[in-house]
Amino acid sequence: MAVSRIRRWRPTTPVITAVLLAAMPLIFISDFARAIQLRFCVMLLLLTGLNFINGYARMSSLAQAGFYGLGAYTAGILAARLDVPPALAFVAAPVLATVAALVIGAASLRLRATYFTMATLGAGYILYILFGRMTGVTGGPNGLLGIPALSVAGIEISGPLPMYVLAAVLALLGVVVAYNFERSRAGRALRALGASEPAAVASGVRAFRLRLFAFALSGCYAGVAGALETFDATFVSPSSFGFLTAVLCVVGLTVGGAGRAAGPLIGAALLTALDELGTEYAGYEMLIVGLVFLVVVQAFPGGVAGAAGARWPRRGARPAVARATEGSAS
Amino acid sequence: SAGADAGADAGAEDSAAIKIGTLYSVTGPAANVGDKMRKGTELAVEQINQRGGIDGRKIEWKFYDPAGDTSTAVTQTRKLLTDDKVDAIVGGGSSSGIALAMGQLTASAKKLFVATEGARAIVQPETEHPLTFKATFNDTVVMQKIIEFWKAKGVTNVALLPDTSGFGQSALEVAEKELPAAGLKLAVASFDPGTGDFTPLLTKLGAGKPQAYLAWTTDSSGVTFLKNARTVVTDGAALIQHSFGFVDDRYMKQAGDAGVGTVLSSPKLPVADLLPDSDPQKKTIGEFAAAYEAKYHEQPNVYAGQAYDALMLAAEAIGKAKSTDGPLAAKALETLGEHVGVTGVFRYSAQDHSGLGTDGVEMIKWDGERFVLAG
Amino acid sequence: MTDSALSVRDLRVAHGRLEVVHGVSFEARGGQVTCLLGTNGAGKTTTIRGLLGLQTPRSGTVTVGGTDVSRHAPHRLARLGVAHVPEGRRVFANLSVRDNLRMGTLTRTRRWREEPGLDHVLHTFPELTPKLKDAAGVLSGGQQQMLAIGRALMSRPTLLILDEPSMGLSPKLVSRIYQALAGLRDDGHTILLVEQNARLALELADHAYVLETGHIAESGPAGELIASARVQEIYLGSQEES
Amino acid sequence: MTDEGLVITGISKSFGGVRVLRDVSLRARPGAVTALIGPNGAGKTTLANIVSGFERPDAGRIDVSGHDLTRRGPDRRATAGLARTFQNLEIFTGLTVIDNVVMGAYGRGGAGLLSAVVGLPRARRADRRARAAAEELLDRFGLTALADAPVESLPFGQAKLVELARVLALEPRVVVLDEPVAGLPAESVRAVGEQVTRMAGAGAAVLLIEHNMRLVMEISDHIAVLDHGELLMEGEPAEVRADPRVIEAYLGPDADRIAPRRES
Amino acid sequence: MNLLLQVVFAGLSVGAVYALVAVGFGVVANGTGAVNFAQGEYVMVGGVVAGVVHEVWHPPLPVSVLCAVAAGVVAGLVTELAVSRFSGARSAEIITIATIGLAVALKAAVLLLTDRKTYGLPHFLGERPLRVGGAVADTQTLWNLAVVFVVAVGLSLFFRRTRQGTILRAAADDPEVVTSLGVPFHSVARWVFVIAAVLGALGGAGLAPLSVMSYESGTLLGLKGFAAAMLGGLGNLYGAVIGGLVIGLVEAAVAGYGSAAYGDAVAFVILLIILFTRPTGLFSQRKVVRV
Ligand SMILES: Nc1ncnc2c1ncn2[C@@H]1O[C@H](COP(=O)(O)OP(=O)(O)OP(=O)(O)O)[C@@H](O)[C@H]1O
Ligand SMILES: Nc1ncnc2c1ncn2[C@@H]1O[C@H](COP(=O)(O)OP(=O)(O)OP(=O)(O)O)[C@@H](O)[C@H]1O
Ligand SMILES: [Mg+2]
Ligand SMILES: [Mg+2]
Repeated sequence: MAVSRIRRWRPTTPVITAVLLAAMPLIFISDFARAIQLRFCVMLLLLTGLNFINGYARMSSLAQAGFYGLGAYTAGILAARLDVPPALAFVAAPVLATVAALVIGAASLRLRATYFTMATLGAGYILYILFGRMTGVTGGPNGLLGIPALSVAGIEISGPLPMYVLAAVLALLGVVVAYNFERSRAGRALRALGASEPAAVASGVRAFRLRLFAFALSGCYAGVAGALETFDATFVSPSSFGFLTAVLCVVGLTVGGAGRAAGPLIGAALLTALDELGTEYAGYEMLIVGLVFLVVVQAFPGGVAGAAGARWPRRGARPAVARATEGSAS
Repeated sequence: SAGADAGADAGAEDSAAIKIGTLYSVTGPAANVGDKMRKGTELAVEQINQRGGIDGRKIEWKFYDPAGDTSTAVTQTRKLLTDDKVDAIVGGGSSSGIALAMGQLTASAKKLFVATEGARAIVQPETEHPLTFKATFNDTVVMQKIIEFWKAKGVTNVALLPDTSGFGQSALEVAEKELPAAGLKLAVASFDPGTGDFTPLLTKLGAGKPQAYLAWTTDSSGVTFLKNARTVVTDGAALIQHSFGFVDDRYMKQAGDAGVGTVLSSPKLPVADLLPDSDPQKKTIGEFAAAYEAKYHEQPNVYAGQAYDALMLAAEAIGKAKSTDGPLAAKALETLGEHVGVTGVFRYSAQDHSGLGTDGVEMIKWDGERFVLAG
Repeated sequence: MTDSALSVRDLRVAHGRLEVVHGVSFEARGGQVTCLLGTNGAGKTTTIRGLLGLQTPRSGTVTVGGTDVSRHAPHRLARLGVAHVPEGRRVFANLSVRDNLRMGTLTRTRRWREEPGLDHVLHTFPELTPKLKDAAGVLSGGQQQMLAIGRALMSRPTLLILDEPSMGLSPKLVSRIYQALAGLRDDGHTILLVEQNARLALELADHAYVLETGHIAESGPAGELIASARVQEIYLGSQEES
Repeated sequence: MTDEGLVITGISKSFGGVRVLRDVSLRARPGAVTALIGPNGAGKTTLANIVSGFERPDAGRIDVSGHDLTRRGPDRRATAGLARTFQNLEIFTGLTVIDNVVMGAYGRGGAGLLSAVVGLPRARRADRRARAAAEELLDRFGLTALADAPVESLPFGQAKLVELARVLALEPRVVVLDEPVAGLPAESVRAVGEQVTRMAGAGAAVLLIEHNMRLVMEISDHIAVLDHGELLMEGEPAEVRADPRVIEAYLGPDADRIAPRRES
Repeated sequence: MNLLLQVVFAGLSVGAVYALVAVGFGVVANGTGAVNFAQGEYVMVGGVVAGVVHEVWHPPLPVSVLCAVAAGVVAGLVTELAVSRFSGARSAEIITIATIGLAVALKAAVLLLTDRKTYGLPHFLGERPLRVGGAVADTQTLWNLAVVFVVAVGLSLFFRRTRQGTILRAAADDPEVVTSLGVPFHSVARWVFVIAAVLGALGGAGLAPLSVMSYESGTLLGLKGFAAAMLGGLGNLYGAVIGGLVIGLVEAAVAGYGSAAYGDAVAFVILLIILFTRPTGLFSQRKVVRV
């Protein structure tokens, strides 16, 4: 029985992202709005990267803040201290973050569940300590100053709008790659691995290699996010890459919807909004954030994206089940 | 063009409020410090507005809390500059790292920035930071005062325990330069904020038989340092010292008996009533402390004082320049002459954007009840 | 005693927004074996979970021994003497076999060392005796199924609800379990049995219901249902003659 | 070289001093269904785990089509054409039914990681082929209508069919099935039985672990009986069925009711 | 002075607190399978409450400590309400994530209530330290170590031998089945979190004489306690104690013989080294997984 699978067109995450990234600067036009929008792009990159490992592979990494910092410091140190052309420094950031993810992943991805989480937390924390202590290289606790403006082929990319455009392009690229990956053979295998390791392995999935790839991708995204942050703020300080940031990434992704394409988008929007909220109600907002988060994770175990997905189930799913059972009974 | 803008400002917005933005970390690891700073600045704003403002223009105060995070602070500074359109920024997030990052933004926006954080790099070299000032002692100045004190006491061999924050590490940098130059023998052991036990550190340092142990931190682990020093340091004559970051009677009381006799380098605030009447700051400090206690029902500390000073200085500069234009206000500060503040007597110049000399630093001692002058 | 030990009226249960049990009514008479048949996905497990409160029903009334338990949490049903052998064994993998069995006595005694009924269960399933100290997770599938049944028996339930108890058991064990169930029934216990192995179940049962896509499609004394053509075809696979 | 199917030689395994398998040798020929039966806890699943590489034997070797796979991991065994189902249903929750089946073909290769991420046409083509093959399989199992349903919303029985379809997607040369019809109604048992016969008909060597004697008697060509980790006997279904040792250890006195003689 | 001995004493002193936090992690892991990110905050709550009571009312010391324990009970009940009662959430993952929210909220609440103040306590057994072989040992350390050992032994027996302990372990495997055996999940969660929070609060009260406590004190302790728990093997309470002491000792050794500037990283470096050689910690009970 050939069932026609006519599907209503639904906007995909890359399309929504593109529209959002293009519309935001048109709607909110102040320089400050641009800064917020850039931060949104940075968050989006961080969470989209984290989604590979925490979402699709269902392993909880707390190393994202460490890779983010590594990207930021790589770009900053190369450009400010070693006079590497800024564009090159920008590219070096994800490269180094990826290499670090490969090394850390090679060691820690053989661990199970909580032990993996612990190892990534440890690795991230050690990176954080190094940022603050290697004063000669990183500028120490006070941070790294004197980062030049980004320029590509002689054209300077600085100021709110050009930086935003760069960030938006990179974020969109990141979302598209993630989207392709999710629907690819490898992405499917990664999700399968997260669902049932024995069955995936018995189907021929090289579990370790695939997870390592996902972890490296998460590091790479964090590296890009770090480089963006560095050239935007023209300053790097260890305070942004600690445990709190690591946890916020996980929280953002979880609330947004881990393992769903729309999860990072929602999560990044929430984190950016939270940043904004937190500026004026010192203390109280943390209380509220904590409580709201407590409620949200329990009310929507699949995150906001998951809740939305449950309200509007995939077309076909419900009638199909009913049809099939009726069919077999009659 | 800057001058033209300023003219337009002065003409058109004469009666409009002057907007001043502030960042202090009232949550996060330095919350204790940030909270006192916020109160100090808030008090200054209130007093100025009660007096009728600056040249009849009230201050409209914008306050944000970066919670110790630099990238949040950068975003908030941008918000102050481009969204809230503040005329000047006072207070650098209660952390030197944040103040450094903010300085870059205020500089490119050409706004006056008076920081309340310690690191010298915030204002030095002054040629590169024409619009940035700070209302705190340079640690070089404090260190000089401490060296003088040690010399007077015949101390030649000292141990320094800086914490690993920017505050401690900056002092370490100064000490490594200045102490050997002054002929002092120095041993160093850094520690992390939150350290739960100093006995190994103190035992290790004790092997060199130092005559003074100087901790440099704002973190509450300084209390543990005092308690441990009391039991581990067997040389009864050795000095147990803290920097100005630890001048807080609450901390001292929590150290109990172990706190008694601790020597601290400090602005004059905690010992103001013990100062001779001739002291130029005595009156200012007295009035400030009275107003602060009336408003907040607690003793002010040095952080509240410097944050109060910072706003007062910014206000005075704007008042004198009769403009909120950054370069003009900066010029005004540099040519202000003397400003008697709570923290010290400020004498800014084009070459010195810290403005405080050793005359503002006192060596004080905790006697178990209160701070007294250390002879 | 043939009064209804369990009665379910108009039970509706959903998974999320998808209702899969659409108003099911049936009863299990005291001291009898009542059997619930149905193809895969008919909603048997969902019905059981709904009546036990493991999944909150949309509507419906459930009474156990005359008490309305419709809104009761599952642990309160347990305290009323209802025991459940869940679909898919669900033994406590990290507990020893012995501790798994003791967990069945929670409603029966507060003394942990007493283990009333242990001998009886080990008599039914001697295979478990050498495994008492092992973690339940290392047991074979069939051993775990025995353990799950044993755990339920430990509470000496007045109403025993079994969701596919014969799954994964060797033929020899299946007949042993059915003998045990018959013994329980003869001792006056009430049994509600969900089973794929319709032939066996109908042989044991007094009364049976057939569930199809969330509705009761047929019901009657077990002997009559065995003869029903529809049951013959779907549940007994009878077209190849047994 | 002729295809030898699955050859299990001298496998032994103990857990913490307890012997679970003792020198078990067994063969599953291509094109035939070899059933492995035995009491609960006899070691059948353990043997299946050793064959598919999830557990390491203490001694012995595993050959598939003449290749020694004893030292390979389970993923490599899949690539070599060995597929299995699990006693405790293992499906990919969060994936659709069709994606579950497509996953089964993973071990047969496809586009590389990078070309997939960039979305190269080569990767898309490969994906489309895999999907087409999976659709065919779903059709064979009567699951077409459910193709796009999330697999966790399926009732147990259909989920087991999906698992079976996933195994077939690998186009395996050796299939190990651990209790494929446990919990299925008679009607589905028949359907699974047909598929298993067809699998063998297509040339695969099938090792079937099952307690459903109706099915075993009906579709297997050869039966091995494992008891307490040792091979009790092997032979034709009728032979095994009548063996008093098998009746004593496994079938029980009521065996007639549960597993009617095939010839009846 | 004897540096080696001093290092050992300091290591035990700090390690005892890590150990107590680690045991708390073990309790929650044993009872729910979750990682409790609020564990460090219980320590903070205990320390701050004991300190506040002491400062405001000056009662006899045991009263302050009892108040800390009471605060622990309350914190545990609040946790149970927050992470299980509200939604009946029973998956370990959800509880884990929910405790992050709780930790943030607890910390913020204490910040607001105490206005960021720091609090301390006098030593339980007198301020005068013991001098042993040229080193000084704090009497408070002895107290803390004693508490840790008593607690670890007691709780291990509780989990292995008692009815309630077994129920909790069963709930970590399959909470729903525990419910249908007659014990509601919230009762399990209540036991688990009250025990864990009381442990934390005891740790906080025991720590307050050594180093002052404020709303900030919990986070880092929580992280290191977590590291200690994993080092010993999550769920093994003796392992947790050893993990805590190992981390404390190595940190002290690094402070005494190396540079304390990297002290905070040390706990994690040891942990990583151990995990890479023993993937489930030093003494983990093997979790049973069969396919
Ligand atoms: N967790 C779930 N989420 C969504 N749908 C579900 C879920 N569990 C079951 N269903 C659906 O509910 C219906 C009834 O399932 P249920 O498990 O109650 O059937 P059953 O009669 O017990 O079947 P089986 O014989 O396979 O055990 C099925 O259509 C199934 O697809
Ligand atoms: N990891 C392990 N540790 C200890 N014992 C084990 C382990 N795995 C299996 N066993 C034991 O080995 C024996 C064989 O188990 P196995 O699962 O292979 O049996 P089986 O033949 O598949 O039984 P069933 O028909 O019930 O599924 C059982 O007694 C079991 O307890
Ligand atoms: Mg069912
Ligand atoms: Mg088996």
